[in-house]
Amino acid sequence: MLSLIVFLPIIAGLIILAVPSSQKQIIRIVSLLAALAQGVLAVLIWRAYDPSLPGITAAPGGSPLGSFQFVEKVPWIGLKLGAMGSLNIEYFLGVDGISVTMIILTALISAIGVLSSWTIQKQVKGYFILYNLLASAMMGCFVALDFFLFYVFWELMLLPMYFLIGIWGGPNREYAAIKFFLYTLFGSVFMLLVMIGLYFSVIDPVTGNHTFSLVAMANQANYLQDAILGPHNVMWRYIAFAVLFVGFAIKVPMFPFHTWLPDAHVEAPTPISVILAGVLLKLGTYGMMRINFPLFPEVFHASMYVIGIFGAINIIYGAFCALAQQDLKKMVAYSSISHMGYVLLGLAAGNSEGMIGALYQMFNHGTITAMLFLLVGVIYDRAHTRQIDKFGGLASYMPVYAAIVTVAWFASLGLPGLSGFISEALVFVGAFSSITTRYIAMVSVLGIVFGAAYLLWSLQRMFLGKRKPDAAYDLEVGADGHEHIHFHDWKGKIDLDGRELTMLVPLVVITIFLGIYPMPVLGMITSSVNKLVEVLTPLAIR
Amino acid sequence: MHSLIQLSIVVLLLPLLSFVILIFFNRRLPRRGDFVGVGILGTAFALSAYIFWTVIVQTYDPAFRVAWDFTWIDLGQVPGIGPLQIKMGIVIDNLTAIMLAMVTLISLLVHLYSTGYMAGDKNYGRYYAFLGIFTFSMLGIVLSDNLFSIYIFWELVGLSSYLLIGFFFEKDSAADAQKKAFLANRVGDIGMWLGILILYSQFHTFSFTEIYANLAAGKFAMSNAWLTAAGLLLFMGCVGKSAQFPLHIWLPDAMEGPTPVSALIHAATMVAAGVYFVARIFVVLTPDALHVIAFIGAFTAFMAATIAITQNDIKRVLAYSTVSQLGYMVLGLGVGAYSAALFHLVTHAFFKACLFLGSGAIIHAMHHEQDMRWMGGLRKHMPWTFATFTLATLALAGLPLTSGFMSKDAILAGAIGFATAEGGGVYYLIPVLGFFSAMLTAFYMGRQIWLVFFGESRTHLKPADDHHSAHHAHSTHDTHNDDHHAAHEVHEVSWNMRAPLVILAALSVFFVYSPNPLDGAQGWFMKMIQTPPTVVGSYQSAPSSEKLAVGSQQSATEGENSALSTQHSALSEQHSAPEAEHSALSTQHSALKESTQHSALTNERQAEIAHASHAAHFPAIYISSIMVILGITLAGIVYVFRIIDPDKTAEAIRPLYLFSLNKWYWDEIYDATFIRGSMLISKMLSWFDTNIIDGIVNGVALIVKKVAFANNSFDKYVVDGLVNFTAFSVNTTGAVLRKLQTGKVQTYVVMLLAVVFGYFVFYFTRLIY
Amino acid sequence: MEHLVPIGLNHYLTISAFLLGFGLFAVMTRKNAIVVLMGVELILNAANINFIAFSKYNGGMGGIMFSLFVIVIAAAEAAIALAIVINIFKIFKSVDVSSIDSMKE
Amino acid sequence: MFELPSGAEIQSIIASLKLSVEFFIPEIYLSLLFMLLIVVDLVAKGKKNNLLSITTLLGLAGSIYFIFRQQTMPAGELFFGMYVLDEFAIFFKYFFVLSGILAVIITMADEQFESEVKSMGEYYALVVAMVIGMIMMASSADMMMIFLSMELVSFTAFILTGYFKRNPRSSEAALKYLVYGGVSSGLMVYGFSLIYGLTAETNLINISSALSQHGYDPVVLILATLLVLAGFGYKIGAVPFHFWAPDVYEGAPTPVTAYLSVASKAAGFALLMRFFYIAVPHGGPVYEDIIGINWVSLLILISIASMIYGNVVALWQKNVKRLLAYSSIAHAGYILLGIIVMDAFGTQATLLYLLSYFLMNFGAFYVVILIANKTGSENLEDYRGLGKKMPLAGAALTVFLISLVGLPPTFGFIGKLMIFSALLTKGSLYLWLALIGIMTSVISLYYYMLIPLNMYLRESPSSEQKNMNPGLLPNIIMAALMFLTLYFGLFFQPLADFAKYGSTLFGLKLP
Repeated sequence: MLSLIVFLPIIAGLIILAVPSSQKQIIRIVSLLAALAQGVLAVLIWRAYDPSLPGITAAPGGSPLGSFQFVEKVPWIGLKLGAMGSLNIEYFLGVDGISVTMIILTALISAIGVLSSWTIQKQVKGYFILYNLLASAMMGCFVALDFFLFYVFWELMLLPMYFLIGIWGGPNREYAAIKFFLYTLFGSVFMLLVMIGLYFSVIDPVTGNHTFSLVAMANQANYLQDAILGPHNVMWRYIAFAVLFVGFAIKVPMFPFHTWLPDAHVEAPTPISVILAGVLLKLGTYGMMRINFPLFPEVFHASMYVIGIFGAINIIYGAFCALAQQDLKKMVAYSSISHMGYVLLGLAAGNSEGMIGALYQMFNHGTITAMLFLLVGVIYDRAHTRQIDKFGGLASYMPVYAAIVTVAWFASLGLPGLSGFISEALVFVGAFSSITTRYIAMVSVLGIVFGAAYLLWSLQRMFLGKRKPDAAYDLEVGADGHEHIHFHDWKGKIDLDGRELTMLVPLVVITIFLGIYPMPVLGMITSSVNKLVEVLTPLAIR
Repeated sequence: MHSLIQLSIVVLLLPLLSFVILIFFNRRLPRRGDFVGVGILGTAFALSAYIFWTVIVQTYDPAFRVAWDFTWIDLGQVPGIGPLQIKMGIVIDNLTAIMLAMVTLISLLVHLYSTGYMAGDKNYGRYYAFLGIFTFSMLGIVLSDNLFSIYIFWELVGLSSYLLIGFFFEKDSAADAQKKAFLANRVGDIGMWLGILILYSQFHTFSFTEIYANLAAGKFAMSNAWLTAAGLLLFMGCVGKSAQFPLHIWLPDAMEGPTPVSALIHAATMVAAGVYFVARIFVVLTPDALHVIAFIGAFTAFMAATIAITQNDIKRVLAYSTVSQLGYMVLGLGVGAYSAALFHLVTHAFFKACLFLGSGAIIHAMHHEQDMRWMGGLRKHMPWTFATFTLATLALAGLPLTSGFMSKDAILAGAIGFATAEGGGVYYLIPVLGFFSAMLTAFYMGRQIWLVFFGESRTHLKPADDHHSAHHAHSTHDTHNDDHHAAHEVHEVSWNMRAPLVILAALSVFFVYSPNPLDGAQGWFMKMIQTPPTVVGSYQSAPSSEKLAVGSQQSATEGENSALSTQHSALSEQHSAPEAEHSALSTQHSALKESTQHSALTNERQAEIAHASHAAHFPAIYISSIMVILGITLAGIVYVFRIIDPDKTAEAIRPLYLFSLNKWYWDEIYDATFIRGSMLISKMLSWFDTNIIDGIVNGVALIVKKVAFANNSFDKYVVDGLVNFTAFSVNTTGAVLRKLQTGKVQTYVVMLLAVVFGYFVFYFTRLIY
Repeated sequence: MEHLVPIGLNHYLTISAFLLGFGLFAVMTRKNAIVVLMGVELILNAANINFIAFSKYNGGMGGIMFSLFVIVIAAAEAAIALAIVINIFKIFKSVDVSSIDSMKE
Repeated sequence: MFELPSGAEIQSIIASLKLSVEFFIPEIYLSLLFMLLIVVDLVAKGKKNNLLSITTLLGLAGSIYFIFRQQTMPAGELFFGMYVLDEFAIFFKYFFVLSGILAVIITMADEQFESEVKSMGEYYALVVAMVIGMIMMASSADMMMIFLSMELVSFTAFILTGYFKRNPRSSEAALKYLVYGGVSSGLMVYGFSLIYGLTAETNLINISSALSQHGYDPVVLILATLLVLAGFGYKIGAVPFHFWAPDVYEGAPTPVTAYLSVASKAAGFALLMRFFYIAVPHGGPVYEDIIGINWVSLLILISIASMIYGNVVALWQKNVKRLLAYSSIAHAGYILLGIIVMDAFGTQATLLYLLSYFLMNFGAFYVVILIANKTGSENLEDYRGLGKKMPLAGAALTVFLISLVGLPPTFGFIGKLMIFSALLTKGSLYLWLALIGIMTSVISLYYYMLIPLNMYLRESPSSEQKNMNPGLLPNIIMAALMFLTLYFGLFFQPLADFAKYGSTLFGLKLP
């Protein structure tokens, strides 16, 4: 099941490899089918998932797999290493509440990404092969429970992303692509050392060998007392935690490691921006929840305050930067920096409300930001510019577009009734309830106002009022006497066309539904997050 | 589930239904589906009228209360807390019933009125949809039984007000106004949100009853300052919504919206929601918090009144008078005149709605002329409007025999009582400001009446270009009255706009509320709405009473552990099984009663204030009546008999005049400080982001470009932040090291030997020493 | 002849050290490729002297064997070297080692 | 002065020689192949048909059989301790034969030979000779054998480097190689002579025991070992003994470059391990630290220098071959990291890394050759837009480069993983080394990615549509190499086990 959902896109990629590159439509359809099949599988997993099982780690007495579901565990590599015992790597997939939501999100976003890639005309074959590779890698990261496997998938994402930005990107794409690549690689290579260190510090309770299994690693009882990352080796544990955290924080991206994001977004084609903002950023925080925190609970507990401060900086700093942007896409990029700050804040709270809020925020930010980038892409396709000042009064001429933009924008500024609000509210509730992050939360609340400020301001400048004199479009009075809008060299429908609606409407529906009734998602994650919180709370406090 | 609850749910959802229908199908429906909106609101009103009847008239019980809730978000077994849910619920008590009826009634009337006023607008259907969602959210606030859902609906009314203010979004002024309104509200909301968080972080619940019960039981772990802070932060929500100083700036601009909207949202209901919310949380407000609230209310009332005097736009005058009246209500709550404040809320809602709709009628008749200077002599042309408008004006000014008289005097009496109870001194400032504002109110309303209805028409006096631009301004958004642009004769509005005026005017007369025109306290309203016992008595902040409070608290907690436990079991059981709610409710009441025992201190204070205000009843009547008459006559003197020339006076006191005309320069101040400030910061930060973070050393990037002569041009790009620095150092080291590769084999040999020899020497020395 | 010091191991070693020095000096300083290669030969011969001397004083045939092989190798190397140098001369019309640096950095 | 051996002694000598010969079959076989090739060349009159190359391929392939038969034989010394047959040697025999085969294959693919030289004549013979030499390097246990085999390799390498007689760069490379190689091997021999003087032994094991039994003069031993290290360092091309490498790699025919950068480097490492594990041990449970010098610190220094220097200077290269030359210097540094650990796991990691390096470096050079065939250039600028014109080559090259960087899921990642794991098994002792390795590999990403960047992200200036398809066979080989690089990146068990098998020297297992 999980293997299938992970490797479906790669299979599709191989099929595409066989298709002659002239058959663009077939290529697109193949990858669309793969994405849809992935979606179906995701739904099946969602239906079959038992929310009562927490996962996270194995209970001391219980099964070594922990209460993970859809587990696939196959020995992969087993080397004898002389005096060092043996090197055991397992093909170990599993799902718990933290990953199941992310699986659904990934399937959804990659399907929408394929639809949005329909307009790509340059080297379609190569594009979709890389796209499918990327999709597989992302999905793999979310289901891998073996650190080695996770690392492989994690690194596997970089190269396709590099090319997708670098080949199909905007004018400044080389810069953005290599920047993305170097930044993220810089973050992840050190993860490699920590991974090895952890391997030699952890013993699989069943086999007695060292293991890469995250399930075993998440249980402090399995650590050798004075191994390099054993409980006695406090300093190295702190360093390892910091290294991992930076590695993941670069993906999040957390201030001050965020500068790759605006460039990457501005240069990347729309579908890649959607994937990047919708899924890749989540990998950072997912990694924190899956690996960084549960493996070093005491360090996490010691550094909650710092993480919270960084979260607050992200929130407010991102909002301020967004306020100053002229390029709409850059504004959205900074807005997602700001929104990922909420996730960090919620994680820093270290209590259930905060963590559930953070995870839910990851999901919602995925859907909402995907929507935002799609909408930016829509207007960019038509006007070939993203300068906010080049528009004005669009609401009169593109009512449907304006309506959906309004929903998306308000979802992004956390309006009640839309999903973003609940997650942000939970994050604040959690952050305020924990003594550690109380004052940080009180500061971060400002983010709500500034978030509203930049979103409403851009909304007003682009959609309200009248056409600006230097706008990127003309007005012409149509036959019916009403004014119509006319974009230069744009032949298609002025307002949203069918394809764009099929991409956007599901997201809108999800956003509204989950804003009114969040339990379908929250119900799946609560038990896991509660378990995680329990694991993270040191025995002293527990 | 109690039948009333079911009814109220229907009432709540009906407007939402209207919204959904109209937003999607208005273009397919005949008349853009306005009848859907009106019909649905009619039904909603009928139902809420029934609720009102059952609650107020039939069960004539001040303590009436039914509640119901369900688990909205289940957070499961939270470590350290146990099972944790976020509940949504509905509570119906007298206040709710009254608000329910009021909101639906005014909303219905506005719907009806709009069929005339907005007819033919190109977004007519969308307009009704927005009205629907507004009504829905407003009812949500009224019905909520917990802070969280109130916050949700709070934001939603903010949204709908945003949408409706910006209904003519093609006007830049409207777009600005809607943004301003939303942001100002947001500022208030974050305060409110923090207040909610403070309470939640203590009790892990949002429900009023549970929070109050816990507070009463003295479970509030943080310091008392936090409790006061919580109260004030919650009050910030009211400051935002009810346009209290310092967040009052948005309300006057909100008049950019269609006039019926101003009547519904920005006069009668939404802005009053702030007051309603403060009433809901009244019991958690510590005396300190109450003092602050009282002063803010008094100041707002006074400031707004002074501004209203000089405004020329008919709607702006009303807007500032609204701010001022809201100030009265807040003042009332602050001084503890709980029921009086709410009484004023209701009465004000009716007559102010009447006034706005009347002004709407005038504007409609005057072809969207809003400047009073160019009106006059409308009395003859629009008798109905004149009559209703005048009646409402009298009520607003607070002349006897009107509803406004009773409510306002109750508040002022409360203020006096409060001042005496608090031992006079600075506290007398509050009643004084109150009375003075009463006079100002009478004055500017008189001015308005005289300017609009009496004298001769001054339409022709209007400068031509101004005139034309006015036409242009609205011709962009109102295409519907282009046809009778040419004809300039003013005529009475049609029945569907007249009827609401009449109904609302009728509701501004005293006997609706009380048999005795001089004393609202004898009316059903103030009997039904009674000051709830505070639950924060044991958290006295005055150091003198601290020990006593703590002592009483401890005794209380010791004495009542059993009671509390029962109460909690009852609570939990209620959540588990809604049908057991009545028993639960009774226990909650008992809990509240217990709380009154050990929070005796504050309740004594309340009683004292109540007594003093009762004593101050008649003085208040006399003073205010005098003030009002004074104001009206003054207005008459100035604007009718022209004994004092207003322009000359204005010249005489020019600075004051300008100060008032420019609204105390608040907008300018805010623009200079907050708005420009934050824009500046954002500019700075984004510069910082692009130039500092994104290239930790700009100079470095520069050098690298220089160094990278041998590298291809793209090299200079890979220069970024930390990566940047590495790239730089790496590149330079590379640039140096590669020079070693001279291409001459002999130098290679030399270096080889040098290395060997050097290492040898190194070890040699290490061996020797 | 009693005043003559008997020749001992150190003399041989000194000589070989000198040879090594000369060889390296030649390699490093001479411009002519042929001379450079002679320098290399000197280095090898320095080693030879060491081997033989050591095997004389420490016993064992290994040193002598080694030196024989070194001589052979040196011969082979010389052959190859000359071939290459001749080829160089064909192309560059010179055997100046220091001038042949087209590939660098 | 030495008395001649008696008849009986001679008998026994002959008997033991006979015995030894049985363990010497692969070398003999390859020597025969070498002669055969010369004969064939004479017969074929240097005509440019594939007769020679095919013969070489088959011959080398055949040798695998004999090597395989040796796996069953007991480990032991031959020829009076001159020569040794152990798993370590067998591993390298496979390694060198395979690299010889690949060298021949990519030579066949390189069209530059047709333009540069009339006949392939002795080329293949020399390749085979070099294989022999390297095999003997890997299995020689006596300083004399070491010297002989190393010179054999060097001389053949000189000739192969200068094989394009009319090409100035090739000749220049040959000269530089010659001089530098001559000097460093001369120094090495001098070092050998000193060691001989200290111990009166030439056999490594005897040296070790002699050193441990009767003391020695540390100064002399240091000098000797440094000189020896100069010889080895020159073979493995590690800083600061690397100076010949860039020029030679750039000037030599590309197949030769590939061959040198992989095979002779590996041979050097084989020697290095033998010498530093056995002759002058550094410590550890089996070999007590018999001298007050920690050779590891020396090696550490070299490896750090190589990693940093190679990667940093590579940033500046415009010529792909030269870029790969510097990267091979850097990789010498990575491999040294494995040797520094000096235990079974370290050796295993080293050997595995050598295998991965073998695969990806040959692959990279192969693609470079194929591209050079079409574009006639090895400059970075001329790679622009090739990704579209030669999709498979582009993809393959990208994979090889990613593998050289050490990113999953490629074999190169496994190599680095094992090396770093080996370092970290020593706790935090070598952690900083691992850090340097990581950092430098991040740097390396940048210059490696320059090549795909030019191939894919840049448009080629000239838009002429000449056929860029390298042909079926090369495509297949390329695809195979790419597939192997990826496959072993995911399923490296067999190779890792093989490396484990090869990590025992002289039949005695390292701790």
